[in-house]
Amino acid sequence: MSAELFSLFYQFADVFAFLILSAAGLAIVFGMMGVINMAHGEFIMCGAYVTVGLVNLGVPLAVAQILAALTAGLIGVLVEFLVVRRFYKRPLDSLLATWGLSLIVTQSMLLIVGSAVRGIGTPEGSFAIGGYTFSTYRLVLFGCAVAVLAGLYIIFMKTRFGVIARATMQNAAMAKALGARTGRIYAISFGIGTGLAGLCGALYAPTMTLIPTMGATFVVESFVTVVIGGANVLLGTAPAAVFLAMIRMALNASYGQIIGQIGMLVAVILIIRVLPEGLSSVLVRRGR
Amino acid sequence: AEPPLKVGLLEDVSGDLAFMGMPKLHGSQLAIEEINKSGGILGRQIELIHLDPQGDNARYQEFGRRLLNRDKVDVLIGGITSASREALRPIVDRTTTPYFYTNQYEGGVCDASMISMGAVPEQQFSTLIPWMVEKFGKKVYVIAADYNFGQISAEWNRKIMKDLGGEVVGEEFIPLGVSQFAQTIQNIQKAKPDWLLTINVGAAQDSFFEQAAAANLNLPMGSSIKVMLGFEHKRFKPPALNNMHATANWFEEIDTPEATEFKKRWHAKFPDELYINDMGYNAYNALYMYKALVEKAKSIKLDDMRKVIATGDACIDAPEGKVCIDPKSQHTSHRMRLISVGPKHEVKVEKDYGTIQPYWLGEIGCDLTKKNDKDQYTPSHLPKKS
Amino acid sequence: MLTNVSSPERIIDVAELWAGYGATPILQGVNMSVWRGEIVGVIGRNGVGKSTLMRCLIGLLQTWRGTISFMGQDVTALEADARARAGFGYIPQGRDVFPQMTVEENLQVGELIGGPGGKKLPELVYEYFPRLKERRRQAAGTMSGGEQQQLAIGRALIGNPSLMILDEPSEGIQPSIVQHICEALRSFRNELGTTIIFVEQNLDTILAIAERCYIMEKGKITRSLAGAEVNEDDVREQLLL
Amino acid sequence: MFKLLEGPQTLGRGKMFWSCFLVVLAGALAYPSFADSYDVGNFAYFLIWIFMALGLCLMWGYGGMLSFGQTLFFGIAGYGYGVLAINMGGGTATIAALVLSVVLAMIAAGILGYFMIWGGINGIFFGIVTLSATLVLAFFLGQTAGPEWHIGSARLNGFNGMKGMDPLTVGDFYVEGSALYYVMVALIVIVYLALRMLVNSGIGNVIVATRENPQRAEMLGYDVRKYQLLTFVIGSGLAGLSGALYTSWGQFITPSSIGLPAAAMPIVWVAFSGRSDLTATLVGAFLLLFGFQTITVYSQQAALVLMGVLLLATVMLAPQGFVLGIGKLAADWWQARRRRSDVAEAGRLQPEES
Amino acid sequence: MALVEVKGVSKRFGGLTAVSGVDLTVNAGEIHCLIGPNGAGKSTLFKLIVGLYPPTEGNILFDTVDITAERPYARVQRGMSIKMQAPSVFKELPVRQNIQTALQERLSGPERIAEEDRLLTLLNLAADCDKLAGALSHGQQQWLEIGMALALKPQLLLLDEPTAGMSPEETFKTGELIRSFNAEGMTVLVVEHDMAFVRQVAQRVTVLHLGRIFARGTLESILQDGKVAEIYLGKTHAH
Ligand SMILES: Nc1ncnc2c1ncn2[C@@H]1O[C@H](COP(=O)(O)OP(=O)(O)OP(=O)(O)O)[C@@H](O)[C@H]1O
Ligand SMILES: Nc1ncnc2c1ncn2[C@@H]1O[C@H](COP(=O)(O)OP(=O)(O)OP(=O)(O)O)[C@@H](O)[C@H]1O
Ligand SMILES: NC(N)=O
Ligand SMILES: [Mg+2]
Ligand SMILES: [Mg+2]
Repeated sequence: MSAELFSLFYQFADVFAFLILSAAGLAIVFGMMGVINMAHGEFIMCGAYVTVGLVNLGVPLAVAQILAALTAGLIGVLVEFLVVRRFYKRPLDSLLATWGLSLIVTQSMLLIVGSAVRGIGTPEGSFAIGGYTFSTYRLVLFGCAVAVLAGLYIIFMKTRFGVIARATMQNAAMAKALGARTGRIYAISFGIGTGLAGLCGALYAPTMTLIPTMGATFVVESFVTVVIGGANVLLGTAPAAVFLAMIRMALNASYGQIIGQIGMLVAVILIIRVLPEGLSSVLVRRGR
Repeated sequence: AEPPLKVGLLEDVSGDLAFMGMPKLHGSQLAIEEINKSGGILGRQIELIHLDPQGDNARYQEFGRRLLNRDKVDVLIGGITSASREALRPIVDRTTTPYFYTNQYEGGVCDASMISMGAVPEQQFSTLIPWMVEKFGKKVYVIAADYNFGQISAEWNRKIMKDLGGEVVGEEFIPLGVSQFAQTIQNIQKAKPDWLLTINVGAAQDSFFEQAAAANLNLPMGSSIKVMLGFEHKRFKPPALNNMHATANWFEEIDTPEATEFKKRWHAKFPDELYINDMGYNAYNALYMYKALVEKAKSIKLDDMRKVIATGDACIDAPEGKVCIDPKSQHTSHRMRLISVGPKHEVKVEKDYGTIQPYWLGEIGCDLTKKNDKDQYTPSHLPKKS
Repeated sequence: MLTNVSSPERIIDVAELWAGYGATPILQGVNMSVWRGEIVGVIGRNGVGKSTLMRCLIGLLQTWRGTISFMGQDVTALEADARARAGFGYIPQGRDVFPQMTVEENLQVGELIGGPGGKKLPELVYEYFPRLKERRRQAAGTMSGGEQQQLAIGRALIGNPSLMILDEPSEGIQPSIVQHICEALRSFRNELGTTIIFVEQNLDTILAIAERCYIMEKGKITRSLAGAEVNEDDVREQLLL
Repeated sequence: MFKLLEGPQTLGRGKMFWSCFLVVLAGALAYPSFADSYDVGNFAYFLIWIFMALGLCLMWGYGGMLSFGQTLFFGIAGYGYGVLAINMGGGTATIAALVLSVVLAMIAAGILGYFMIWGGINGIFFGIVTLSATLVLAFFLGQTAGPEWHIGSARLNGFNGMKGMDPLTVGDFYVEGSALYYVMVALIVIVYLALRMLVNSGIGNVIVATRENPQRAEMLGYDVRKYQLLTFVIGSGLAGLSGALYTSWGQFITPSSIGLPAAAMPIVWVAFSGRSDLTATLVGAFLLLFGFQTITVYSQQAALVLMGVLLLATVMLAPQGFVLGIGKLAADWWQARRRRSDVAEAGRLQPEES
Repeated sequence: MALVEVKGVSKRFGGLTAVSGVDLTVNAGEIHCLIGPNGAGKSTLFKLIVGLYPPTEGNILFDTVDITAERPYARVQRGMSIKMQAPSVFKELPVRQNIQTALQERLSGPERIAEEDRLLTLLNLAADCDKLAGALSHGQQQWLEIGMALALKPQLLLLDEPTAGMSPEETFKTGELIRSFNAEGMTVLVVEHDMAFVRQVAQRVTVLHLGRIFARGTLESILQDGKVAEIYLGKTHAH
């Protein structure tokens, strides 16, 4: 019985981690900054490729993963500087720009790195409970997801940078007129977002097949999670992921993956219909 | 000199399937180079026109038309997924141009314009499944991609398992693009099968192997597409593919003299090729088969070529051995081998089945020498008895 | 007349300023100077370019021609944020609070970015605008119009700027608080030496605090009223145009 | 009535514009007489997609509703055409199948639109709901490979796609090649002009007003939901028209025409062209379809890179969209030239600003 | 004769009661001023009347019909229109089209154009009629918004701080404008902080404080009221 219970938790944690890790970066870039980043998946891919590349060079996995996240973050800063900063006032064009970027990046990777990259294998081994064996690494992923959520909350709600960053994203001109270095803040925030995307790729790299288009597997889930989280992404993303993870897990377990997938999307439609402003709208108490 | 023969080739070398499409392009290029060097077909050189549909069915349609109607190619080759093949067939059917499909697939297409070069279920499953049952036991769990190929393959498995008195203890269909398998792994453990039939498709779904290994699932696996097609044993870190079994007409690990000679030529031309997969290999054969048909028919007309096929004597000596086109179904006979993958991903040929005919379509009533059905049949969708 | 040699008491010097939107010029050669510790009003009809001038002063709108000097330094090329850090405070027309942030966080933004103001300032702001203290945790976007205006003023005050630029600070505010704000601005100037430039339509406010007035017409400063000229009749006459 | 062909909602007016329009139209009509028959067919194929782009332009550019669901209705009508054409037995019945399948798509749009708009869904939520709905349909159809999935005698046939329907047929005559081309040109002209009239009418005013500020529009006494629903149904119906025509053209449709990345394509076309104008969308979508195909034919593996560069360069250099950008450049140039000659004439009469 | 009756209306936002048990009657043909401190609930009450918020409690009657459950557009069609506190014009549309959108249900063809021109002149926007509304100055946007409300020719005109950002002269003109419309039979309910304006137009005044009716009567009586001076007017006006 406790084995069943644990496995229930394990499955939930697994889906939850996937949703949070793939959505965290987008929560900032799209949810807060308003950039419809169609290249989100490519930053994830970048994190995965850098991780695998570094591990193949002999760098320990954890170090490689951190370096990969940093690389994705730095590339993000560069992309922000070269491309994205022109689009804060026209988010719908950011869609086109980042989509173009995504095409360029995936295909260039294919041409440069080749179509298939050899995997590096999952660390941490497995453990058994009841009749089931589980991969320990999946719990590591869950831990990382929780840590990422906590980290985001602290950075954006509790630090000086966070307050100014949120102000900038709500009204850049006004923030600037109050002295905020909005250009720098945008670049850093975008970098944090893409860095988190890179982290997602880095964390999943050992468990997945690497191809240049691998980012696509994450994209729908991440957008959906961020959007139903609602306007206040820092409050909304976690409950959104919990909600979707529960639905997905329950349907996957009872009816299989296809119903899990369709059911999750139907749930998204229904949630938005019931709460047209997203989940955070009920969480943010108005007034005191 | 006569103008060259135009070969129209549609292979995805961009997009999700690029890693499989690339060897297919290479196989065609190698064959054409060889044939041109040795004098061409009926003395005519071959001109290759390759377009990249990028894995998009609409592009297959556009480019199919372009090759057939504008470039007026003499033969059309290509397509990876069954959907891309189905996108092309209505277009090809309205011309008199032959079309070669060079993949193994779920079988069942009965169409006079199409010649299938790959292996089909009766060649792959009726060898693999009995072997797996005998070796590992009667209980199988199936994970399959949730589309025609996966579903029809699963149907074949059900049919064969029933004949063998085995039991399908679970069947799970996975939507294309899904990459997370924790639940599946647990479902498998719950069902306690003796072995797994893995007909998951695409890079995302391939993540299953790594995740199953990480969870220490440790079950024997069988497949009709792993190793020879997606070369997962080269792409994953051992031992993710340990204990995988597959049957096919081609593995790069086959080391007969003919095969070795062929591999040498290939790698000389494409030194970076990670693996010569069966699709690439079949694509190579397709051109030789085309050459054989044209030369025997002394004509590049489909009708004349089909007359040759009808004689049952449309054969070539391929690296796997001699292969022939079955007159009724226009599918190809193959020398089938069963391999196993070891813990270090070493591949061992477990069994050589000799030549197996693509008999199923003929048995259920497809006879292209008499009637062009233009349909695709499955065990649960059989031709109407007329 | 182009002068870069402004005396140190002159906190702001605008010379032959041209600016506009797209290709349309709005400001067409504005000249003005403000001395340290002055409270100067800018008045004029709707659409003459008062807000445009304020946006140029803070740097949110690029100047086409002419110069803006701040304490003798040419700041024309500085971006708004740099000017803010140099001591400009700005209260825009239409409030522009950060709608999804709480009142407290809105104030924090002003506080965090602004110059060193000492710990008293937040308390001072709450003292002047007790409503803000009451509603510390309310999302600014859901506040009433007047409450938002109070917040916008508080947010600028809290950064302790040496120059405050206010665009119609009394708009939408109840009369008693307008008086309050006037007193507050005066005491700020008296205690902290803050220089204040404000745009205003409200006659009472102008009369209450302006020590000097610039009259604006069609993108130019056409007159200035000094000292005793800032009386009801003269101002009214100017606003009548 | 015809006054509505011009108005504040559409760029391009006056003699100059309509002369260009007629020249282009004449060129289009004459094209088959000197072009290769394949190219004519290929152009007809491009035109098939334009309806979907125009529909999205109406919804997104004018109505402010970013629908990711164009492929949903494309798919419903595309499959609908297949099912109807197969079951009604081909021949002239295919015309009825075409009409009915578009009606079907519009009914579906009415239902989904009612559900969304009356539920107060807007902005990005609108996009996500329509995207989810599209993906649901794609996933659902993807697993209908089994023979049990059929409607009448039409097998849905899962991922491999539905086949076996007749193309548009009149009597024994298949509407293909240049016949199809002329039908497409005629349809495009009708739809384009009708949409121009719609957006320049009072209804169009309310549609754009709703985009700008739905609350204000409602405060003027308009039930904005009805206008949004109307926009959504028309826009989706046009996507349906594309879908039905596409199925008829290739006698084939698969779920991948419905799922990602197909769903993103209309958005790319419209964004590239300039979503705020019908003419820009018409021209831009055509150019982009043509451009992408050409790039793909001639540059092999570099094609996707080039396509990406093209899009990126467009948004960076021409913020309002490629066609609008070019159009504006041309207009500026024209005006600058005129102004220069004006100035030259007026010379020193120009009063010096004091 | 009551045109609008607000009966026991309350509105709560979470823990905050913005409007609390308000009873208010606006008679047909009068100009009624609503004043009160910032945050008193004036704008909220307006939004309740036009239907942008559903009331937490209470009913609203228009012309004796209970409209509490009606959507805003239906109420507008019954004959009310509003100028909101923050200008909410169609920013990306030309000024003229803003007016046109408001007019087109009532008039068409050349009549509409003539009326557009008349209004634009009245609002001092004739020269700017091809500009995008978002490119108007703040005050001009207020004017435009008033114009759009007037264009509907409502029975009841709701004006939320119409003169904010206007100079004394313009405020005076606005007052005269409102009076002239009122003379033609339009009922006006207006929120203002400008006492000069209130004095100019108001026939009756209601003071709202903390969501409740605090006082009502003529302006003179209100100005005499020491409590109103304390909560709202401050020193200057408390003569
Ligand atoms: N964003 C803009 N784009 C284009 N033109 C603008 C913009 N903002 C203002 N204008 C124009 O500039 C002129 C001056 O506007 P500004 O806002 O400076 O006026 P103002 O004097 O502050 O008026 P008000 O008293 O109404 O606030 C106006 O004619 C207005 O139409
Ligand atoms: N959506 C909301 N959520 C929470 N509180 C709100 C909301 N809208 C208004 N309030 C609060 O309700 C109170 C009344 O607001 P309202 O806008 O009606 O005031 P007002 O009388 O119009 O004030 P002003 O004169 O400043 O415009 C205010 O304290 C405001 O903060
Ligand atoms: N033919 C296949 N593998 O789809
Ligand atoms: Mg102004
Ligand atoms: Mg108010």
